[in-house]
Amino acid sequence: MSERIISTSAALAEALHEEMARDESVFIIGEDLVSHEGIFGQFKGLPTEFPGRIIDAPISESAIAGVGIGSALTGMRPIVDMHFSDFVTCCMDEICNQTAKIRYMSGGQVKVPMVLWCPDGAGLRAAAQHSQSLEAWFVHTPGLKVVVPSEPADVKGLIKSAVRDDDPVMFFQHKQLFARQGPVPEEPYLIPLGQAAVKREGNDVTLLCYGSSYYLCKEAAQVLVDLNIESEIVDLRTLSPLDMETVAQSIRKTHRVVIVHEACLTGGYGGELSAIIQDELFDYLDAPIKRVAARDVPIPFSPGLEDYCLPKVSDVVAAVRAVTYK
Amino acid sequence: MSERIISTSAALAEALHEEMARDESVFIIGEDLVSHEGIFGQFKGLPTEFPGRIIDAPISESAIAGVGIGSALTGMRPIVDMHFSDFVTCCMDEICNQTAKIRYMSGGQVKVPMVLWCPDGAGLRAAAQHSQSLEAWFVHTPGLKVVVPSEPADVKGLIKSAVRDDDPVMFFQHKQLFARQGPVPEEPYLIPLGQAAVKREGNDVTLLCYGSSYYLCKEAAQVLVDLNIESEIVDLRTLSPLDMETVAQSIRKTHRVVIVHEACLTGGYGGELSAIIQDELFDYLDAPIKRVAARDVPIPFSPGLEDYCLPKVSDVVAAVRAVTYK
Amino acid sequence: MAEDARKLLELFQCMVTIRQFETMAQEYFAAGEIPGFIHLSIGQEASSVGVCSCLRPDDYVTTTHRGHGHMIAKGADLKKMVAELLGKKTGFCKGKGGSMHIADFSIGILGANGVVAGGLPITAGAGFSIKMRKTDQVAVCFFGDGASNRGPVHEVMNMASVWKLPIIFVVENNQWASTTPQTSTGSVQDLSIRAAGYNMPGVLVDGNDLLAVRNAAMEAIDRARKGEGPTFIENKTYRIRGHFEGDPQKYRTKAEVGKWQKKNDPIDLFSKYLIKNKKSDKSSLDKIRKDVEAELGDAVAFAKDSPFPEPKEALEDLFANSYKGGSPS
Amino acid sequence: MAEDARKLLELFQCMVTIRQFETMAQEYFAAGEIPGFIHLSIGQEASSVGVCSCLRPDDYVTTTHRGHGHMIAKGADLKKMVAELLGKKTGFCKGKGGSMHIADFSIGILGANGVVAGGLPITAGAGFSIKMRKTDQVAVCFFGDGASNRGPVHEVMNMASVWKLPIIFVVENNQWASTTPQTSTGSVQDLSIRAAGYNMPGVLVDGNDLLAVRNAAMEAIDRARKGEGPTFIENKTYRIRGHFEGDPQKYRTKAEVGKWQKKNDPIDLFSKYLIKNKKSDKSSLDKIRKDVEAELGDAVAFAKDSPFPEPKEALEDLFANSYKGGSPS
Ligand SMILES: Cc1ncc(C[n+]2csc(CCOP(=O)(O)OP(=O)(O)O)c2C)c(N)n1
Ligand SMILES: Cc1ncc(C[n+]2csc(CCOP(=O)(O)OP(=O)(O)O)c2C)c(N)n1
Ligand SMILES: [Mg+2]
Ligand SMILES: [Mg+2]
Repeated sequence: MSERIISTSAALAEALHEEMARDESVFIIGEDLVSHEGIFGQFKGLPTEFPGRIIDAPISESAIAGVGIGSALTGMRPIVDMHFSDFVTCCMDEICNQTAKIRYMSGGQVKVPMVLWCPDGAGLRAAAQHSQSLEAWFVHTPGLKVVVPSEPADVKGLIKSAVRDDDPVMFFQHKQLFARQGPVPEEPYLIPLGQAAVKREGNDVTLLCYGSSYYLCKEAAQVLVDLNIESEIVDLRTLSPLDMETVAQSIRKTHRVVIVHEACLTGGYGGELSAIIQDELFDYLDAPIKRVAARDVPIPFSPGLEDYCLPKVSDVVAAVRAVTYK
Repeated sequence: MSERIISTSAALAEALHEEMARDESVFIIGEDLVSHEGIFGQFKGLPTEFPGRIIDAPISESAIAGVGIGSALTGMRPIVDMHFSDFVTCCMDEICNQTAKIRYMSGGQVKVPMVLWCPDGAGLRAAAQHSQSLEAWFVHTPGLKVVVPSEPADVKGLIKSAVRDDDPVMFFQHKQLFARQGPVPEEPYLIPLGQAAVKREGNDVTLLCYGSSYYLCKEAAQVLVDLNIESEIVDLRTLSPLDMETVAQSIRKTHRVVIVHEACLTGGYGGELSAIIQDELFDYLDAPIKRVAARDVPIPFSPGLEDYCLPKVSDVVAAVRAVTYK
Repeated sequence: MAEDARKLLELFQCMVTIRQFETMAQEYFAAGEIPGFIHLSIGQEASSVGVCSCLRPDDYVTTTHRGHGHMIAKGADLKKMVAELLGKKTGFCKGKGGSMHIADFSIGILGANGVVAGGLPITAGAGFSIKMRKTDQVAVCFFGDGASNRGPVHEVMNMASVWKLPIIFVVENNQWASTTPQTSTGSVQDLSIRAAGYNMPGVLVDGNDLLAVRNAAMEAIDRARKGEGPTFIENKTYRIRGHFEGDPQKYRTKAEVGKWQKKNDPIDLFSKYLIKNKKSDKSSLDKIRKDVEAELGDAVAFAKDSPFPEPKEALEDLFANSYKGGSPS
Repeated sequence: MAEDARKLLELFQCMVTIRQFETMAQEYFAAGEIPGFIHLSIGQEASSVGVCSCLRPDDYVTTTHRGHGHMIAKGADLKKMVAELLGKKTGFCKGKGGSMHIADFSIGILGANGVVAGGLPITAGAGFSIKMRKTDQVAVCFFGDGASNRGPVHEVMNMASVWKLPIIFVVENNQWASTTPQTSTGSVQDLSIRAAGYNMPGVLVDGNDLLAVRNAAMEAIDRARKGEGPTFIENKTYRIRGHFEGDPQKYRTKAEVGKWQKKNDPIDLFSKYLIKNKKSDKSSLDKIRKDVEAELGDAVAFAKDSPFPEPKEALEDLFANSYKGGSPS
């Protein structure tokens, strides 16, 4: 990896520049994209470089998602910006009953090359309707692929694969991560969907994470070193398809698992992951699989309340100590 | 239990008669309710007995759900008929961002006594958009209670509790079960939300189920007897709140678990359940927890295809044999 | 506009084909040979044919749960249609869709829909893509009076108008939405009034008058092709059959249905027109009916002889790119 | 309609209170004392006050992300408002809601909303419940020009008209939806035109003219109380501040904002009216401003002195019935 350090927003913008230059059928539609060049600066430069291919729509989520499906069915490669992931609730029929199912219902007559781009996550004091992490709903919707990258380099490689993929991809990026910096190769590259990354090697415990929880695990791993616990961090990156091989390989080595995500605990993706692991790797597990996640409440506004609800590094550390009995 | 045998539809209608007679603030709103007295006959007699309290609305799911929230906030106890559970996708914002969160966001200023009644499930050759089981989405939405009854007697006792509950309740009933008959006491009674029922005792394996999967487990249990396997059937009835005590008690006895639901496997409620169990009861488990569920595809139309996708008695038997090593 | 006789007979044949197809479907459903639910458009053929006969093969159409007529009028193969209704492997959707999800993308049918108004957002996308690709295609979406009460209709009409998308909105106001009369759930009786709220032309048409529908459609399609934006056409018609086959229809009287059937059958009206104006005669029209019967007979035979899909084929057709790391470079 | 002077001064005071409240909020946000996002309605006070001043305490209001004015005009306690914006335990929502979810059910405010148009379906329910309970309350929903493009608006307006629900739809057309001008995303410039599509009266009002708004509101409320159904009022106004505090506002010129600020400030206009018509004089109006400052000062002091909630209080207020078997008999 080259050592150029850029922000997550810049990594996304660069990838989109490459894809839009490479393929005329790629366009971006959403609300209030042009003036801000993306509310998180994630589309910097695109409106000027690709005029007419990044479009401000009326506040009409059903119609916007519909522009995605209908144009994907007729030769385009739309990227639909959901503005905040919370607003998928305003077009769930279009996403889950139409986009996800139309290829299957038609007996494979069509492809639906479409990216639903959803900035998600809490921490901005934006309260209950602007802070959700909803990836679990879509993992439970056959016909959708679900990608939740963490580091800038992952974002670049994964968004490019998502744009080129011929199936609908839900692409979640945490709002708090846009400003985060990291090394990103300057040359174009793809990271295939369905490939997890072992981002830290260790023998004592496997930390399974994605999106923002990767950074929690990374910090926790440092703390754990002082307790003589070496963690292996597996960043899933894609939830469906899930890279179970990489997950299993790590667990066969460590025999201990902690799953971390920001979505609230109950019904979150951690449950699915835990269920698969205990089923397929039952005899390898030396301790119960622990999950670290947000509290089962809507995200409250007041900083002290919100912080209390979100998973913290100390929670990860505590969970690891529990499964390693240290 | 008295031995009066009636259908699930009749049990629901009876319970609603009792509640609407008892409490003037209870009403039912949805599409095409009056003429058919419910498309599954589930509201038989109500339109004539309670004129003006069972209302045919325009095809406007957001507005219909809104009538639920807004009237619940202002003194009524609405029952909102979703027509088919698949159409929750047309009012997810109203359900998950508004109904589920408004009490919490307002710091507990209000109660939201509202039932969202959703006929769900497959088997009617109704294809991908009329056959889904979506309970897992709502288990992952803090602020909602989720009830999925199986037998007629459960339906009567649980719908009455749901109507009287001061919080929003998602109430799922499988379309295939409305005609099913069973014993239902004539006198009024309540089954508290959050109480599972042990419907068959056995020492060899715990079958966790809800809704239609209860009947699969019941049949499987008969088959398993011939293999000298005695299954304990725990019908969860309510998914949130979950009655973990009853679940744990059974597992501490059997040490083996099979979870059965009709929703597709990946991301389904079985994952959450399995994750909790392996965490809290790790040392009691003598075998991995197995899940039996629908295939991870939309529900196809052609009978042979649909049947192939749905969980079968034989799948439950196979899973039990796997966890009992028989 | 004066149509030549050959064209007029084509239109007649198309309406007859739809009628016979659905009459067949009605019988096969009653006989238990068609699984699930079917919704018939008998009595509404003039709307399907009037609009779709003005379209090119490369134009797009989104249809509804009541979409057999739209499919046939756009030129769908009867064999594959019957086969799909029977759930056969040789059907348009290999048996995965059935009547409610039937589609033929090769002729621009972007799908029937089990979700009321579900087709409208898809049409917005088709129209948008036409604009992006700078072709002169158009996109038509059919929807019902009941559907007109759903939010996506509003969003799509507004968007289509703002961006002048080449879309023709065709509401088939058959005066009933399942058990509810249009007037009990719609705040206006003539839905086309709403066009003004979107700054687009609204046209109220006798939906059972084939040539009236055709004229309105041609004008709207012409506007759309010229880049002048969307039009809202309201075809006033009537649903003769129940909402779904097997519908007890407690909500309306036989007399109400009978009135429409006798006085207002679009095929009767058009055959009378043809004969009155010497465009054809009874025997030629009967001959057409016979030919259609024969063709339909072949289609049914084909479908019945076709195999059901293998159960495990249920696992196919979900993703276009192999589920594992599916990213073509 | 002739208003007595005392009432007029009350209205003036209410507008001034909103203006001062939001100016305070602007400063406290800039100073980093208000977390999250806030959206100010400076320049739109005549709409809030004109409508809410015609309501009874038992009438309902749903508001938006830009809802401080509606709250204050309906009579909300300033102390609890400031406290909520600061995330304090003594706020209306105990710090759980903040500006975007502020609510006071005791005065009929069914909540601000973080979802654009999110309040409309709730209003449908409030109106429906009024009808069921046979009271003569009314329900008002405020929403923006951008919100008017969302589907639920259509569904609720149609339903309200069909059932003659006692609802007043008030669109505050401030000509911008975040970065997009109303004309670039709305197919009609005067949204009230759409009322005709729902068979309800539509009224276009100068939203910065307090008495004009009040007159329109009174008439609509009167209709609603009499059971004659909903009205659609469009208050044409202008957003003076950025969409949210901190908005770079690249999408519009300072000149455009300045024009409105100078020529069209609703408070200036109304004070000029009061003085011109001898309803009051400059010194009395200044006195009112001073009194409001004092009251607001107390509110701010109260809020600053208030404690933050205990972190673990985040787990309270989710359910009304104890999570375990919560079923009162
Ligand atoms: C979103 C949604 N809500 C409800 C239904 C159930 N449903 C199917 S068809 C129908 C009536 C549709 O009436 P209309 O739009 O007038 O079409 P028509 O059946 O008259 O052709 C209803 C309520 C559905 N399929 N989708
Ligand atoms: C459903 C939904 N879509 C998008 C947003 C993001 N958003 C918040 S306010 C806003 C603009 C609203 O404009 P308008 O309705 O005119 O109200 P105004 O801000 O002008 O008062 C947008 C797009 C949202 N909160 N909810
Ligand atoms: Mg109809
Ligand atoms: Mg605005």
